[in-house]
Amino acid sequence: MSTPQTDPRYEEKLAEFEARIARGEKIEPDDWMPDEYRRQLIRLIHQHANSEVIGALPEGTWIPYAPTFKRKKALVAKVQDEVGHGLMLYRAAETLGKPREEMIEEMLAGKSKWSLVFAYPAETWADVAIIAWLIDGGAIVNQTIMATGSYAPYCRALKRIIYEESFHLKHGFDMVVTLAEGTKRQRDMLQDALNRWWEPIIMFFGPPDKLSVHTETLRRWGVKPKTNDEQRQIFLRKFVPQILDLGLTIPDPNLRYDEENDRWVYTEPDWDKFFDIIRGNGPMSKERLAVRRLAHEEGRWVREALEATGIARQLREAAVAAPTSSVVA
Amino acid sequence: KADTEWILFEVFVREKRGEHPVHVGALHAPDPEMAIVLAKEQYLRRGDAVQLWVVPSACITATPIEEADIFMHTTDKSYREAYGYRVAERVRHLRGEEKHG
Amino acid sequence: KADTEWILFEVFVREKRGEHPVHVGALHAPDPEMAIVLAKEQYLRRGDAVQLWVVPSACITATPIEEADIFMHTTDKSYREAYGYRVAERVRHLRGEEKHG
Amino acid sequence: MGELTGDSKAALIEYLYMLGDDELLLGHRASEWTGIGPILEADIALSSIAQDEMGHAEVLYGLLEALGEGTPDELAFNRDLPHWRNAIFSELPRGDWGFTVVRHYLHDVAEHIRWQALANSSYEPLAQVARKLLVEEKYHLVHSQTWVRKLGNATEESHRRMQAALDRAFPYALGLFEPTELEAVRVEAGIAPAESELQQRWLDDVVPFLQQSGLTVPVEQAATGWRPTVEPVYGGRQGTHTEYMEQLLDAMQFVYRLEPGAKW
Repeated sequence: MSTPQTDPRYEEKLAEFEARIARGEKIEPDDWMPDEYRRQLIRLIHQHANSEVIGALPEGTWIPYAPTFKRKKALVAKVQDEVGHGLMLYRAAETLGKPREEMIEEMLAGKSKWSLVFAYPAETWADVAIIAWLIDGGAIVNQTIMATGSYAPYCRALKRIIYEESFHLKHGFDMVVTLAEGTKRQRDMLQDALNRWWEPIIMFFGPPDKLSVHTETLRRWGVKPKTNDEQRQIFLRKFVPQILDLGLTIPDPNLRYDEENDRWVYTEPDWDKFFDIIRGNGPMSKERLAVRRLAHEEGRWVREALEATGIARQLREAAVAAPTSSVVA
Repeated sequence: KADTEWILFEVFVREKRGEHPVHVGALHAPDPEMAIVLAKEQYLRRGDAVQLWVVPSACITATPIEEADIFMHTTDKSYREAYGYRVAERVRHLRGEEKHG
Repeated sequence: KADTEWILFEVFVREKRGEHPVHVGALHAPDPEMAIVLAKEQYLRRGDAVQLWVVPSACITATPIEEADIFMHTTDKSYREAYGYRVAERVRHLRGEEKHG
Repeated sequence: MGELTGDSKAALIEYLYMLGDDELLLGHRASEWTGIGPILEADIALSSIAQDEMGHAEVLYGLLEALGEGTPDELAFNRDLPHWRNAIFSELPRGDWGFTVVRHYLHDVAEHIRWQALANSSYEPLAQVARKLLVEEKYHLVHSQTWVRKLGNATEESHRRMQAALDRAFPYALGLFEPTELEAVRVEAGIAPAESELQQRWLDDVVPFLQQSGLTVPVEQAATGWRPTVEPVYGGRQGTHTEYMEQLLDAMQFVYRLEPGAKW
C-alpha cells in the first residue's frame, strides 16, 4: 500500500516517479507507483480488454456471410486479432495485480464496462465495412496516443496491437471503397450504414472534457496523454475528408470545419444516452453479454479438464532441483 | 558441501524500461538467488541493463530448432496484412468519377 | 472454486538462427506442451520465427528493478561490494569445492 | 503423365471438388468459433486453422479454375447445393469443443496421409499443391492431436464428451473415403491412390492414437488391419447433402447473391 498516509517516503517516491515519467521513461510492473496510478490503469486497461473481446462479436456474427474468399479470411483474421488484443490487454492489467479470471467475471456480471459502440447491431455487410474502417480508425487514434503513455506492459501490448490494426484499417477502407464504387444498391447500403454509425463513432471517444472527470494528474502520470475532445478532433481531421472523398454524406447538418479555431464543429450527441448505454442499456448490450456468458459457460468443461491435469504445477516444483543439462543450448 | 547440485540457468536482460527482456546466455548456480548474483556480475556491472531474469533451463520448453518449418506459411497470408490491400488508386479514380457519377 | 484461466507462461521467440530469443508476451495455458501450440498462433501469425520458448511465469526469478537505479547512479562501488560481499564469498567458497560442471 | 484425356480430366475435376469442398466447409465450421471459443488462447489457435483451411480450399479451386471450372469465388459463393462434393462429415454443425477437435483430428490425419500420397501425383499442379499444403497441415495435426490426447481422459466430463463426439463423428469420417465411379480412372492415371488404401492407412493411424487417448473406437482387428464395425455415411461425394448444408450455403452465399456479378 502506498498512499500519503501510509508511506513516510511517499512524497519522495512520488517525486522520483513523476520525474521518471517526465523524462519519458516507462514504469515497469515492480517499480514504485502511487495506488491511484495502479487503480486508474487497471480500470482503463480492463475496460479496453473488455471492449476488444466484446468488439469481436458484432463483426463475428458476419463471418459466415462474408461474400468472397479474401473477405472471409480477412474477417476471421480481424476478429481473431481482436480476441488476441483482449488477451494481451488482460495480461497487461494482470501485471498490476488483477487476475484475468476476476476481470472476465466482472465483465460478464456487467460490473466492468466496455465501449458503447459494440452495444449497437451490425445490420448489414456495409456495417462490417464501416466498423472496420471508422471504429478501428478511431481505436487506432486512441491506441497511438495511449502508446505514448507511461506504463510499460500496456505500451508494449499497444505497439503490437497498433501494428495489427494497420491491417484492419486497410481492410476496412478497401471494403468501403469497393461498396462506394459498386452498384447503386451497394452505395445505398454503405450510406445507410454510415447514417447508423455516425453518432456512435462520435460518442466512441467518450464524453466531452467539460463532462468527463479528466484530471491533470492522469495526463501528468501518462495514464491519459490526450483528452476525449482532443482525440475526437484528431479522428475528425483525418477521416471526414476521406469520407466526403468517397461521395458519402455525413449525417450531421452542423458538421463544419471552424477555420479560426482549427477544430471540427459537430452536433453534440445526447450524453445522457451515452451514460445509459455504457451502464448496459444499449440496443445490443444484453445480447452481447449473453453471447459472451454462453461461450464462457460452454467452455468451462474444457478449462477445468486441462486444469485438472495440472502438469504445469508439477513442472514448477521439479524445476529448481533439475538436472544440469540445458534444454535450450 | 559437495552435495550442492549446480543447475543450469538461462539469463535474460531488460536493457531499458519499456523494452522486452532478451536472452543473453546461461550459467550454472546452485539456486536462483545465486544465479542472480552471478548474472549481475556479468551483465549489470556496466549499467547496460535495468533488470535480469534467471530461469532454470529445465523449466523452459522449446520447439526443436530443426522443426523450424512449422512456423512457415506456404499459402498466401497477405489478406491479413496492410500491404495486402491496394486502395489509393481506386479512390482517385472514384473522386474523378464522382463529379459526374 | 473460482473459474480458472489456466496458469501463465512467458513466451520468447527466436526470429532467425544465430539470434537470441526475445520475450514477446505471455499467455494462459494448462501445461508447456499446450502453451507452445497456443503461443504459436497468438504471437507468430505474422513475422518470422525459427524457435519458440515457453516458461511458466512462476519459474522466473527477476532482480528488483528499483535496484537498477542504484547501479546506474552510484559511482561509489562500495555500496555494491557491501551488498554483494556476503554472497559472492559463499560462491567463491563453493566454486573451490565444486568438483564438476 | 500424358495429356489429360476426357475421362481422366473429369476424374481429376471431381477429385478437386471433393477435396476443396471438404477444406472450405471445415474452415467455415471452424470459423464459427471465432470470438466465442472456450478460452481466448483456444479461440485464437482455431481461428488460424480456419483461415488456413479456407486458403487451402481457395488453392484447390484455383486448380479447378485452370481447368475451366470458374473462379474460386464463383465456385464457393455461386454454386448450388447438388454440385457440392464434400463428405457430409464436413457439413455437420460444429457441436461442442469436443466434437470440433475430434472432427479436426480425424480430418487432419486423413489430409496428412492424402497430401503425402498426392505429393507424387502424376498431375504435377496437384503434386505441387500437396507439397505446399503438407507444410501447413503439420501444425493442424499437432494442434488437434494435442487437444484430443489431453481432453480424451482428463476428467469424467471431458471423457464423456469426447467419447460422444467420436461415436457421432466416426461413421461420417469414413465418408471421407467414399468411393466414386471415376476413382478407378484416377488410380489408373496415377493422379491419386485408391480411397480404400487411404482409409486403411488412416485407420492404422487414428485407432491406436484414439485408444491411447482413452477413447473406444468402433473397429475390430482384421487380417488387413483395423476394420470399422459401423456403417460409413456416404452420399456427399454424389451431391446428396443434409439440411445443415442448406443452412450453411444460405448463410455463406447470402451477401454474394444480394447483388450477383457485383464486386464485394
